[in-house]
Amino acid sequence: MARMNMIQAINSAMDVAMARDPKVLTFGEDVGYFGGVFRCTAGLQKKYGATRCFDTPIAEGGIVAAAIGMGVYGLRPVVEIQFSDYIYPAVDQLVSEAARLRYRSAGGFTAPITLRTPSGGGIFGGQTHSQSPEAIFTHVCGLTTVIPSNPYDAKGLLLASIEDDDPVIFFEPKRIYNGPFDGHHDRPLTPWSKHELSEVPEEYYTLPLGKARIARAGETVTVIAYGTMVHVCLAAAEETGVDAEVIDLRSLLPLDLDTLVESVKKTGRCVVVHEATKTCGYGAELVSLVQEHCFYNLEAPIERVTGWDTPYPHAYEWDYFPGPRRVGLALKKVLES
Amino acid sequence: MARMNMIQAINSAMDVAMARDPKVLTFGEDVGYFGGVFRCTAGLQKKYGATRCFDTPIAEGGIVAAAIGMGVYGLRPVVEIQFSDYIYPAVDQLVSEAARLRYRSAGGFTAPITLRTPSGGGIFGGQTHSQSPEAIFTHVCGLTTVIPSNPYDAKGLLLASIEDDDPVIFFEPKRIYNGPFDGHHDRPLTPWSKHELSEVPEEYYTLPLGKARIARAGETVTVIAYGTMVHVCLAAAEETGVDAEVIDLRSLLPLDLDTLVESVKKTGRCVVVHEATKTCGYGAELVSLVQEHCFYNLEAPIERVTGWDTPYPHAYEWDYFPGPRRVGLALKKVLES
Amino acid sequence: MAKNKKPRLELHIPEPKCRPGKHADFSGLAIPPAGKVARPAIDAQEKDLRHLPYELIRVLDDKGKAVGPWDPKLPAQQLRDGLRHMLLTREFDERMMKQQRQGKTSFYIKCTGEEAVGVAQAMALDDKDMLFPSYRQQGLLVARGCPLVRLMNQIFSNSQDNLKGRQLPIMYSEPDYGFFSISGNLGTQLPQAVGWAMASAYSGDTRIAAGWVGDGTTAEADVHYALTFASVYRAPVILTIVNNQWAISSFQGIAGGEHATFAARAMGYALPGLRVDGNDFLAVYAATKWAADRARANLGASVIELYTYRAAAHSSSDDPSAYRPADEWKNWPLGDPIERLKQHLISIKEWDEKRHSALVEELAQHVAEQLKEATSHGTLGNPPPNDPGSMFEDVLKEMPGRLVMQREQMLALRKLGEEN
Amino acid sequence: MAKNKKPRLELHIPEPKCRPGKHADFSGLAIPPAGKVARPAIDAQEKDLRHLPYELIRVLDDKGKAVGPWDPKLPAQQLRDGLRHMLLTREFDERMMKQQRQGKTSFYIKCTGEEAVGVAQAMALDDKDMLFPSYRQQGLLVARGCPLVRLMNQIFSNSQDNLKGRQLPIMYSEPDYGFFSISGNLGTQLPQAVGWAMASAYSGDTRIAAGWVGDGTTAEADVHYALTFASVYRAPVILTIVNNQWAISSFQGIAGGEHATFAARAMGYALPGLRVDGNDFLAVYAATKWAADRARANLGASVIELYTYRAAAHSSSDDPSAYRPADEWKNWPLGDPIERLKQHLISIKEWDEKRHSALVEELAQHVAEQLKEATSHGTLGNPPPNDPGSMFEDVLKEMPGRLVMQREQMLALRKLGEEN
Ligand SMILES: Cc1ncc(C[n+]2csc(CCOP(=O)(O)OP(=O)(O)O)c2C)c(N)n1
Ligand SMILES: Cc1ncc(C[n+]2csc(CCOP(=O)(O)OP(=O)(O)O)c2C)c(N)n1
Ligand SMILES: [Mg+2]
Ligand SMILES: [Mg+2]
Repeated sequence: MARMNMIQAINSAMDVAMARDPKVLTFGEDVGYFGGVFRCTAGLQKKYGATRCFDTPIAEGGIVAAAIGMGVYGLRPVVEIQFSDYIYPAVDQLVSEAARLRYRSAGGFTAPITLRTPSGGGIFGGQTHSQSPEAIFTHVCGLTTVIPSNPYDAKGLLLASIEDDDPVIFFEPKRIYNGPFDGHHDRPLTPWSKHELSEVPEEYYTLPLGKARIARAGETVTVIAYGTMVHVCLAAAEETGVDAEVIDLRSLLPLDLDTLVESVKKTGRCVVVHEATKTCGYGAELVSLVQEHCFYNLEAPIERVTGWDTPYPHAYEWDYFPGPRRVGLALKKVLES
Repeated sequence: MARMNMIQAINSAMDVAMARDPKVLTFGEDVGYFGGVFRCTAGLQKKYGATRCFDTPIAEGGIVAAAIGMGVYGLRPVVEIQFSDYIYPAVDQLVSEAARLRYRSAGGFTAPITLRTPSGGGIFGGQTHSQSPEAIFTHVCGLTTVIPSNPYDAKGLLLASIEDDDPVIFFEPKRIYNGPFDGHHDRPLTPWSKHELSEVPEEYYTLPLGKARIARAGETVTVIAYGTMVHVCLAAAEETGVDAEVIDLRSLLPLDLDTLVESVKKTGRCVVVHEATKTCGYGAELVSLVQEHCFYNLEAPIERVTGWDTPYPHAYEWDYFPGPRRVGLALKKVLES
Repeated sequence: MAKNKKPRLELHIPEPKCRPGKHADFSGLAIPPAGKVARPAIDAQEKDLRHLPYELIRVLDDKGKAVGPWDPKLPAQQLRDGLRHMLLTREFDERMMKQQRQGKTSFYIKCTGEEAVGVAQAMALDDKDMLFPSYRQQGLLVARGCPLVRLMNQIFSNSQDNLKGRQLPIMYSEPDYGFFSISGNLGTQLPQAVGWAMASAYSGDTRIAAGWVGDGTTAEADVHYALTFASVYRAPVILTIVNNQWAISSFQGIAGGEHATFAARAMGYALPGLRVDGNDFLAVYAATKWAADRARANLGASVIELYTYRAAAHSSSDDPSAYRPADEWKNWPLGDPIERLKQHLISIKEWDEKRHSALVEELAQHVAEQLKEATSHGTLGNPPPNDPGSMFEDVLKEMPGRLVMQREQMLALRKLGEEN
Repeated sequence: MAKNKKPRLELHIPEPKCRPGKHADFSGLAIPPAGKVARPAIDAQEKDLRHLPYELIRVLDDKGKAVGPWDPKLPAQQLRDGLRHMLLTREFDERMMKQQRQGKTSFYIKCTGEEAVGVAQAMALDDKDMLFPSYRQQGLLVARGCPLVRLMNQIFSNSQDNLKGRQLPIMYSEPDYGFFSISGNLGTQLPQAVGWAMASAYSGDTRIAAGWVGDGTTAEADVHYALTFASVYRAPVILTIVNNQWAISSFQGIAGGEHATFAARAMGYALPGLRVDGNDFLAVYAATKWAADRARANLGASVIELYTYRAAAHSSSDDPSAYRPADEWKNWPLGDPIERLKQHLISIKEWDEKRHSALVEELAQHVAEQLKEATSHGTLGNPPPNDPGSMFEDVLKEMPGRLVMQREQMLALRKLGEEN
């Protein structure tokens, strides 16, 4: 066991995967000698050689296409897209190819690739370093979508993603790379080392994809969140004193529907939280499923707390970011209605 | 007034727009001399010259990028993406550029472009000629999304889209180009000429974006649909004898929420129908909004009838396509629960 | 600041020389004589290859003689095999297009006039090399001996279709023949071929990859990605651009071919760009072999432009008489690859008309038999495919819960339908 | 099938000559002498321009003398203006990076060592020509006389920021100066520049467009789209590739520059590809002028590779000592564009050290004053921006209903926050 932040946990997962399986290699913009702009691949080129960890041309579509070809050959490439805001040039290869290959070839060819990419805001990165585009991919059958909220999960889920025989998009909420940011930007960030989930085994382990985590057990309202928002929701529960059950999805697809339904059947109330823009965000699917499966248990309309339907505005970051106060008000609202 | 099918109505809209405004031009793959693989731009090159209607390289991203540059200059380009299944290479230019330009330049630069593209299945086109990717774009603020269900709307909405000062994605349900297909693939298709909404003025007119149409007034359940599915839903209502109120959205964004809410408050029941895959489809947003605004009026869970969460399977087209029987069963289900 | 008087600017829209109504006119087209292009060593320096994109590698002259340094000097039996494969490919196309016309399937694409592309290139490669084709290289499968009935079953989406009725006809996927799943999205396979080749090199393997796109497709991003990655990582891959002059209704000028050759694209990435007479079986074979030897020697990727002509309609959905002169192919200066190889074989006394018509007869027979067998397994919708549940398989390796539910719904619906 | 014995394949990963710890070594780099490249007529045939991508257009020799056919023979006053703009750009960069270090803003990007790019190219174009830059051509705005305080206000996201605090610092948008909104997404502006140029030609206008990307960005699809459309439609546009050797931590070999020049990309599209000493003010000016004259004469687009060196860190978030030798710039054979133009002016007796230090002094003064004014309008978060409602404007021309509702929610929340 060691204390790791998210970056170290992800780096450790890559290290373990590459040590275990020579078919695992990693590449992307600045990931080689430099080790990635967020340092997640630091040291890997030195340890495993340039052919297993290298820089690529700045062509996200080409990176994913090359990975697919390698996957078809039988390798397990892990690619990094430097910011998820830059994933769009790769959408065609992800949607038309990676997601469809197994199906259209009736299993004859597959693309067991993993795409890692930092997502989310809170770092004053403006509209092209802050986006949360997960909902574009959860609409596409054939893709698995994972978003960890802490170092322990990050390592276990990344190793599971790499072992998965289908394409996985692994979003890394960059705001919590160094600590469990709860939305209180005006307070000093508590480092991961003070958080129990920074206890990470140095060796190999995996967590199943599709199994949610109850981040906080509660009785009066179910809060569904993922990534950075898990910590924001926990803070909101503390600060409002609402006995909320906070569920950390861990993976959006596969979705742990049973855990959600069970919780909402118990609480009768539900708040869905994400950082991405509201309209057609993943929250819309969650709301739809909950009302479909818990209609007769619901005592109030399901609330969505999300980023506003605008690009991420640089100077107004904290008016945009869904913080604990906004979540807290939603908790009260669903309890009062 | 003349009788027009969808293709003729779209062609007429382009003709009127180009005759009225020299700033309007159109281009895309095979749209020039040939007039488009679905003939929607037939005759325009002959009439307006090659610089106003021309073929482009096969580069959807380049087509949209060039259109944005022209829009910045002050023109009003209308581009065709041959099939919406091929829109993905243009996603970056649409999402990162067209949708964001007005915002990031604080109104200094804008992209008043219109993108026309045939969508939807029912033509045995297999998985790359049948897709309905609208939900990828409705998640992106800054884009307007239009889908007509008949010739009269198609012309009025397309002219309104071209005049709109922001980017518009105009989906053309290819299955109803030639007639109001209601899902009964085993019966002969009734041509548009037999349908009242094929009465289309030859001259200029527009329909407002964001105003839904009550395709069938009813009392017992609200059915929300768009494009081809409007006709499927009407057939389902007829055949089940359920007094459904069928709403044709016409545009997904802007959304005519008032009309939906008013209807559901009246009926207390709601079925949402689209051809796109279910998970994170536009139906999820509709369900979320309806439960948010009509929670206390709902007497049954909102049902979604959609394409299955698989690619479009060539030989099993009619097991995939959401036909009147599936919609009919959903109508009964929401009435019985 | 510059103060020169300025003319009004004008927008240039490329137009082909002839449209329907006019007669085809290739007079502008300079076709250099066969045998004139030098054949560089495979390890020649890039700067010594920069002339190649502007030449046209040709081996067969107008009399059918094989001339010049690119003559691969193939044994007669291999030439006869090539002729057989090309004839079989053409016969197969004819028969299957007829099937489509008769409503036995929804879609078909011919490669008429381009048979040398798939056939000669497959023969110049090793059987274990991996192929990432577009939809117009059925000749690759024919040359590799894939039974036609397999292809027909896929075209008919029948009970024996190895793709379970999921794919549009002719979008074959044949792992056992080293033939990658054809994508309906243009160009995507080219950078995948490069990735596969990188993986082969990464693994210390000896197999190389080959990918194909058409002239029109060169405008897609994926082609640029493929060239960039192939160059940067010196990938053992052959990237072929089949310039058949047309992209549906757009002539190659719309793809950038009005003033440049497609082979010239290679130079921007320091790759060899071979421009080849695509209707010359020997030239196509020799150029592909040169590129393959280069890749196998760890010297990296090559680009090959095969200059040919799309004799057929784009697909069963297309009617070229709407946009090009009817007599274009007749006047195409590079002729018919089958006729030219036949003429060559006869000129070297390894073939004659009698054997030729016998072969044509035999192949027609063979296709008819294969068709009979395929048809016995059904044609599109007749009988209706009987395993709709399979529609939900292979989305992911394990079927996720939501698809299990959806499958149940769908099967229940079907039952209901049958009851009514 | 081929049966030659096959060596194991190997994957090649390009590596720069030197990494931290080592001393910079440019010995391998062949820098041709100034004045040696012929200057073709603007209407020269494409085939007569194919040598250009492999040469290096240079005017200033090592002694600061202007030599050869590319010497634009500019009046001394224009040279002094150029020197002033370059010095101002550098001083501006220094001061603003300091502001970032002091926490007055979140981000900054310098163009140190590349000042000739923006400044000389802006001066070679007309004021009404439209510019589609990347984030490293602030020299364009300086040369066009955009008040620095405007740029500073944007960098500080303060109350006078013309972008209303919405954009990352330095992502300027200046319509009045013909300067397009900088995108955080690499390369997207290049095909847009081509579209703008097509629109200008479509409209019979006389204005041309110019677009910029870096060496690393050439791998993006948009660059291929730009080259394709510019070639096909003969768009009046200048496409500049600023090869400053680095893309964050990746050397240009990772972008395809190990064996090819970026100017050579042009040949695949039958466009002229000029490779130019990017630290030579006169050469940059002359090449840009040549391309502009060509575009204005309806002869179409040109590609210019400006060969330079990124002397600064990639951005305020980057520390190059982690991936390249500290002394690379010092040893960069093409030197410093400012020093070289200064040396030239002095050598022709149009400048001297006294005037130079006076100018440096004056510009420092000017920047300080502008900074004082900008700061008086606030710096990032200080005071906090006071119009959060504006966050919902300009998503669309008219604010849609859902945004009106969201704005109310947000403002209510804020009020609540102030109450607590
Ligand atoms: C991404 C994408 N865009 C458009 C299409 C529609 N389309 C299918 S084939 C074709 C023309 C391709 O021409 P070319 O590359 O020259 O190949 P050829 O058909 O001549 O063999 C087009 C535009 C597609 N399939 N995929
Ligand atoms: C589409 C996209 N991918 C990745 C990035 C991240 N990124 C920003 S700058 C940069 C390097 C660009 O290098 P180059 O094109 O050489 O320009 P330079 O910084 O040297 O001027 C990268 C990878 C981005 N902004 N956009
Ligand atoms: Mg073609
Ligand atoms: Mg650079």
